[in-house]
Amino acid sequence: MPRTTIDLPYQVEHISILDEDGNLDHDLEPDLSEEFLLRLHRYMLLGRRFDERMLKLQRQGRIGTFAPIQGQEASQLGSVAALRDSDWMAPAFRESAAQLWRGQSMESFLLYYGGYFRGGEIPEGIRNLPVAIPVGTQILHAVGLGYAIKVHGQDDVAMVFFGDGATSEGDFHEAVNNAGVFKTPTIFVCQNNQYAISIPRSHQTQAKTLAQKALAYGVPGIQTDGNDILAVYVAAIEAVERARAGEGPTLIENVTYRLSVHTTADDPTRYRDEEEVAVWEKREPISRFQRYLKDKGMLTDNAITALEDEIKDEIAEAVDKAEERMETLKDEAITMFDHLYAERPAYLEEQRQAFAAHWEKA
Amino acid sequence: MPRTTIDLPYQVEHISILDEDGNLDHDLEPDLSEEFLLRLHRYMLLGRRFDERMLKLQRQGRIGTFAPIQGQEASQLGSVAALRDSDWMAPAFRESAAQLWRGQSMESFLLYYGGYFRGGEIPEGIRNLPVAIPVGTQILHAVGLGYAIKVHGQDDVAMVFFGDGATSEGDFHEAVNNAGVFKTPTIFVCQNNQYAISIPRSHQTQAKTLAQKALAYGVPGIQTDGNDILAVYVAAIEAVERARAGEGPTLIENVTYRLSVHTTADDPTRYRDEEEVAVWEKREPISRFQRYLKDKGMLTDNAITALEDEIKDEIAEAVDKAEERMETLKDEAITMFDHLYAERPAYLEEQRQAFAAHWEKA
Amino acid sequence: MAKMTMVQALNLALHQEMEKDDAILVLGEDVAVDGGVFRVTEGLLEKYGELRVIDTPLAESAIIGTAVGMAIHGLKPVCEIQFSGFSYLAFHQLESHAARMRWRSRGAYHVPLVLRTPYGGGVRALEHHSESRESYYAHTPGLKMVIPSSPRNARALLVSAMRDPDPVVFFEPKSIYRAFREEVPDEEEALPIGSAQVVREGNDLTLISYGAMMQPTLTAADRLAEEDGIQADVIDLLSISPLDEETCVNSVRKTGRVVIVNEAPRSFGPAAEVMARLIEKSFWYLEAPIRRVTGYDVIIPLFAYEQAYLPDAQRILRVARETLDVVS
Amino acid sequence: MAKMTMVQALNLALHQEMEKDDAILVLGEDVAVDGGVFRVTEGLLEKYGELRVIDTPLAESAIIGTAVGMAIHGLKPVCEIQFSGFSYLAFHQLESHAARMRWRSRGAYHVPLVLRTPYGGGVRALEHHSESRESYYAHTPGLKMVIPSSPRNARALLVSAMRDPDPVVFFEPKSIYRAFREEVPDEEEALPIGSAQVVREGNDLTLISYGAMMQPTLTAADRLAEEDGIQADVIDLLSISPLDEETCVNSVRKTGRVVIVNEAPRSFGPAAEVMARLIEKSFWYLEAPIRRVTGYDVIIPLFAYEQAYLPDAQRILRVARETLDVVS
Ligand SMILES: Cc1ncc(C[n+]2csc(CCOP(=O)(O)OP(=O)(O)O)c2C)c(N)n1
Ligand SMILES: Cc1ncc(C[n+]2csc(CCOP(=O)(O)OP(=O)(O)O)c2C)c(N)n1
Ligand SMILES: [Mg+2]
Ligand SMILES: [Mg+2]
Repeated sequence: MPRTTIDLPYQVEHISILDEDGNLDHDLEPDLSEEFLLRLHRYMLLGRRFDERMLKLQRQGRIGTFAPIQGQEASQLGSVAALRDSDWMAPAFRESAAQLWRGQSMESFLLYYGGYFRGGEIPEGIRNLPVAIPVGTQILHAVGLGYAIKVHGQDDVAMVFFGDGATSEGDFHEAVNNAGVFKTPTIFVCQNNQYAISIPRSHQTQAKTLAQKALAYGVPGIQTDGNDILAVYVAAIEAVERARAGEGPTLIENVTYRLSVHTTADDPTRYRDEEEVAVWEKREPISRFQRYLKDKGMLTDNAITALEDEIKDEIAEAVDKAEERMETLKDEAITMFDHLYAERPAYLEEQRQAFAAHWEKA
Repeated sequence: MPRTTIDLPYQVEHISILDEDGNLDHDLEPDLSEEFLLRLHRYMLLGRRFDERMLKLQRQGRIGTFAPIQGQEASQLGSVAALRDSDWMAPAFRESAAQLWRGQSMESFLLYYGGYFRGGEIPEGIRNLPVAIPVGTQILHAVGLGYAIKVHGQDDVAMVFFGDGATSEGDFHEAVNNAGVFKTPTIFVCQNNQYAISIPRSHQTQAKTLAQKALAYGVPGIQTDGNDILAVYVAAIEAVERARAGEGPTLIENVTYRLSVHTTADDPTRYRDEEEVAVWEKREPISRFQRYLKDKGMLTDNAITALEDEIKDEIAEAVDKAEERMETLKDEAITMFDHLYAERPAYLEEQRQAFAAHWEKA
Repeated sequence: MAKMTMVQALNLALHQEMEKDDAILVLGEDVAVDGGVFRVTEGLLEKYGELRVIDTPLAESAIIGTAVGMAIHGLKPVCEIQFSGFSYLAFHQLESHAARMRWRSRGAYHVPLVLRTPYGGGVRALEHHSESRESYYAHTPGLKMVIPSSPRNARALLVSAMRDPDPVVFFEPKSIYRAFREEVPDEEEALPIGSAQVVREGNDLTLISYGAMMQPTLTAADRLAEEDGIQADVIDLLSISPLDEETCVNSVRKTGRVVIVNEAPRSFGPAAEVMARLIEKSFWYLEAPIRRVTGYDVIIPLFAYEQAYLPDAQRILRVARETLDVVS
Repeated sequence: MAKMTMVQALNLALHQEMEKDDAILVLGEDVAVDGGVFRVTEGLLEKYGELRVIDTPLAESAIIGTAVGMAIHGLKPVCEIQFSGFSYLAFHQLESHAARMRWRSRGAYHVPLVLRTPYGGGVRALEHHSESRESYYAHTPGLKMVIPSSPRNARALLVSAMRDPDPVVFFEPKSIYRAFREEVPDEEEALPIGSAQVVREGNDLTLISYGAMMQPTLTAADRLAEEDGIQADVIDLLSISPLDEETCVNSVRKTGRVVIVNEAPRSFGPAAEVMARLIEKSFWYLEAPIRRVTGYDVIIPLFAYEQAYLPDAQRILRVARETLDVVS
């Protein structure tokens, strides 16, 4: 009768396999093929270089604002690597590496951030949702996707990405809670990159970890070293397998760091120190993974150089194609009247015609 | 480096002092004066009888829909008993006993549920917010009140009530999280009465308890036997003291039961069994507390009878006064133009005058 | 063919469409076991099971947000928000996602979602239970906004809403949920979204309204005929967006005089848009200023005064007569 | 007196009022350490400390909901919502509480809250960063809705908003945040909420607009004068609600011709209400149908086409000329 402690059905773990000094926990190391590991590496590098290129294009005024991913390559790719094509993926706005892995083209990003809504097109057969700008709101969509998967009797899963800041939004709460109640096959991947624009993680919530928020919903939660692609992958694949088996959702917190600006409109020197960034530079995911691959004899410096060249060309080609495309799209402002409804209602057709008749700006 | 369990800074407890069979945990029994205990008892009885009377008035068409409190008297009064007058209290829509304790009149309830917005008036000097109908939305107000208390340099607290269902709303999440971050002196009192209209607690969240949701915010959480007014009081006073001392918010879950209908528009036989209700009838808070008071020699059957009579008269008087008041207010529909803004803008004054000139319905 | 209340007619629409189309599911607070607080979803759980008839946790944003996900993956969620006054908790999911997913993905995904919700005054309810804020939704590109006015058109419009490939906000006038019965055919019936109906013909005056306000509007029209020998064209908009301006314009070109009735607050309300369209398309036909009879720009009062707030036949009649009295 | 951008002028208003009134505090995402993503709140943290200049967690409903509580207990919270497209996450707190607390408590409590938020297109921003949906707020009883158009009136109106005892939604036209400078007096200046300004006088035509659209509207007026010899009365509404119908009506009674410009979507937008008021109050003075130049009823496109979406001087000019050409 007196004061008793409430028993929680599980605890929240932290997982780390390959640390920043290159130490490896052999017991936890996942058994992945060389091909798969090299593919992961390739996309990490592609993600990084593409990001750097976009930053330059933005500075040159050739595209608009976007959110760089530098430092978060492992957190993104380790997660989506656990998915298959028929699974669903819902990004926030800082998941270009994950989206590239899942089949979207660099060209589409360039169009999108170049101000062309055509960049939001999702190619047939690819199950990624478009970028979601209002923070945290996309998390619910992955619960609905998961529910639909159940209704269709499939064993796919839906994985959704969001940031540390997003966990403060009501939609995060409603999403994980509903997923718990309906046991939807949803993987909630929080990329805790330590900042929501200028707000540090410590100011976002008094909770020690974001993973422990899972306890509020009776749902498993796990925290990873989000710059360790092996740890990220292991957490993701466990969650995916549980979801496929009908055991419901998981909340994963990947502890990582945004090495670059929030978006190209941001000046991080206003709110964080160089020293802090330097610490995280050392924990950076790509070099750590390269060392691992080299140790395993899967990668050499020469191979990296060759790969870098290959990627450089691919990116250059994508930029050329995208800029050509923008040129041809430039005068198609009238397409703003498309795709609002399946059929354009009369009043909108009238507005469209007025536009066509009078528009002199293009 | 491998898998490690995340250490949480505290655990969630359940507290019970006076159980349904009358067993008392003497170690935990709070040291309260006879006068205070009898006052609590009086308000429990008043709350119950007033509720019963309102139900009859509603059935007779003399007032409209309202939300009965039967079974939740301990959960409400044990909580507000920990407050002083200068503290703030924010109810949902099922806290009449708490509001009466905090100085609102029965007449005001009758007016309000009789359809007169005058019932929403808050008497000078009383720090209760008005009834909040949109579930969970008032929780944030208590964070703001708490913040203002801090800005004013006071050691008051703000206590907010809400139901089990409300914990699923995003606003609950944002409120407790913000209170944690700002360490506001806010007491979150969840009256878990097992249902949100027809939805049982088990369907509201997969979490075993609602108290454990505090872990998501790094905030203390505690669960009580919400039909045990001593346990409720002890949890509340601990939280209040912590808040006054500048140590921030607490989430309290009072486990109780709604013995009556959700509102007078509801038919609970559609979603719950008589047997379940019968089990909870036995756990009912008033008779349990009366046994305790009798055991302590503070209360007799005669005293109860006398008190019942007194209360009956008070209620009858309030009903008479309220109905008289309604009669005089009947024709004051034009007051709908009052209190929207401090000063009535021109367009609204024009509408008001048109109303005055033409209204033929009253 | 049976005489039905609007609640029964809506329930019929749900039963028949769920029977025909496995993709439809119903979700909301208390919609399954309890059959909905107004019983619109009664019997669906028993027939279609708990995977398709879903009692959700108490979270409006989640209802709409999960429905967006469901819709993207091939389902047709019919969401109930218990009262329209609580739909604001989901406003961002509607505005920012449901209304935009087709547009954002350039047609790759679409969101055939229906948001059903009771709206409007007149049932002696609590605060937040009596509002009429269809303008919020009508002003939002990407949504459609439908409000029926009788059992039969409620059923036929809900059927269309469920078949619509885009999100439809469907306001149900709760004050006439059970106020009268109407013959509703057993066989399927659908009414096109975006089409108004002329429900009474006349050449002297145009009365335009919709939803629960059709009742006092028709009463006013009857009284004009009886007491004044005035024949009014009465238009039931049925859809607020898309607005059937053609039907309105045609009538006004004939009558030259028009009164628009809505129970929403006056300023920036639906009547203003109808006025705007008529000015744009039939200005030269007007013989008197267009008038509107609306709710006042205050919060609808608790029920003791709600009838004083709501437009009624008397107010409509007065304004109609003033409009008829104008010498042009 | 100094030449300032609108951002600087707003910043000045905040600094001066916080200095004068201890009850004012500023809260929002990134408003303190970062000084706001547009730097409107720059320097406030250093001067007024972290108790009064609050970086909040990322939760809009919490920003408004906690501000309601703060306001009830004697503070005057000035909330920043980072972009108006994210204010919908707090819509229920505004509609259901901020707008109603005075009414609900019959004057016992009131909510002197300001919601500042950048709105509108033209800055090459991402999706959800360019909308103009002031109608949602203007249609909500209990709120006021203000939109300045220049550094000087922005400062003077923000001061009034902070002094207003009731909740004010204050939309800041971000495309002119830094587009031009204007002399802003050092000494205090406040402009009454609910009053429009005639910013250019003429007898031939009335042009009514507000916010960022004042720029193309004034350009069109200049060109009408230069190219057509037409003198337009140009009205800057400044407040959307309360709407200063008197100023509009007086002008139209003089000119008989009117074009209303807003960048919001056309249907159920602000221009419709202005049209309705003019019909009600100046119908017989109209020599041509009232026209509106607005955003289209689509989602404002990503930035490659946003200039095509936004009304510009050319479109205003064309419609103005059509209106002038009407032979009445
Ligand atoms: C609902 C909403 N509020 C505010 C913003 C503006 N905003 C864009 S990103 C961002 C911070 C997001 O932080 P986090 O969730 O940690 O993701 P990160 O940017 O770090 O990847 C904010 C405040 C927004 N896009 N949506
Ligand atoms: C935002 C919102 N959604 C729905 C409703 C309708 N409604 C009123 S009470 C209620 C259930 C509330 O359950 P709980 O929070 O457990 O409180 P209880 O009624 O049990 O005291 C619902 C769904 C509402 N008032 N507000
Ligand atoms: Mg972040
Ligand atoms: Mg409950």
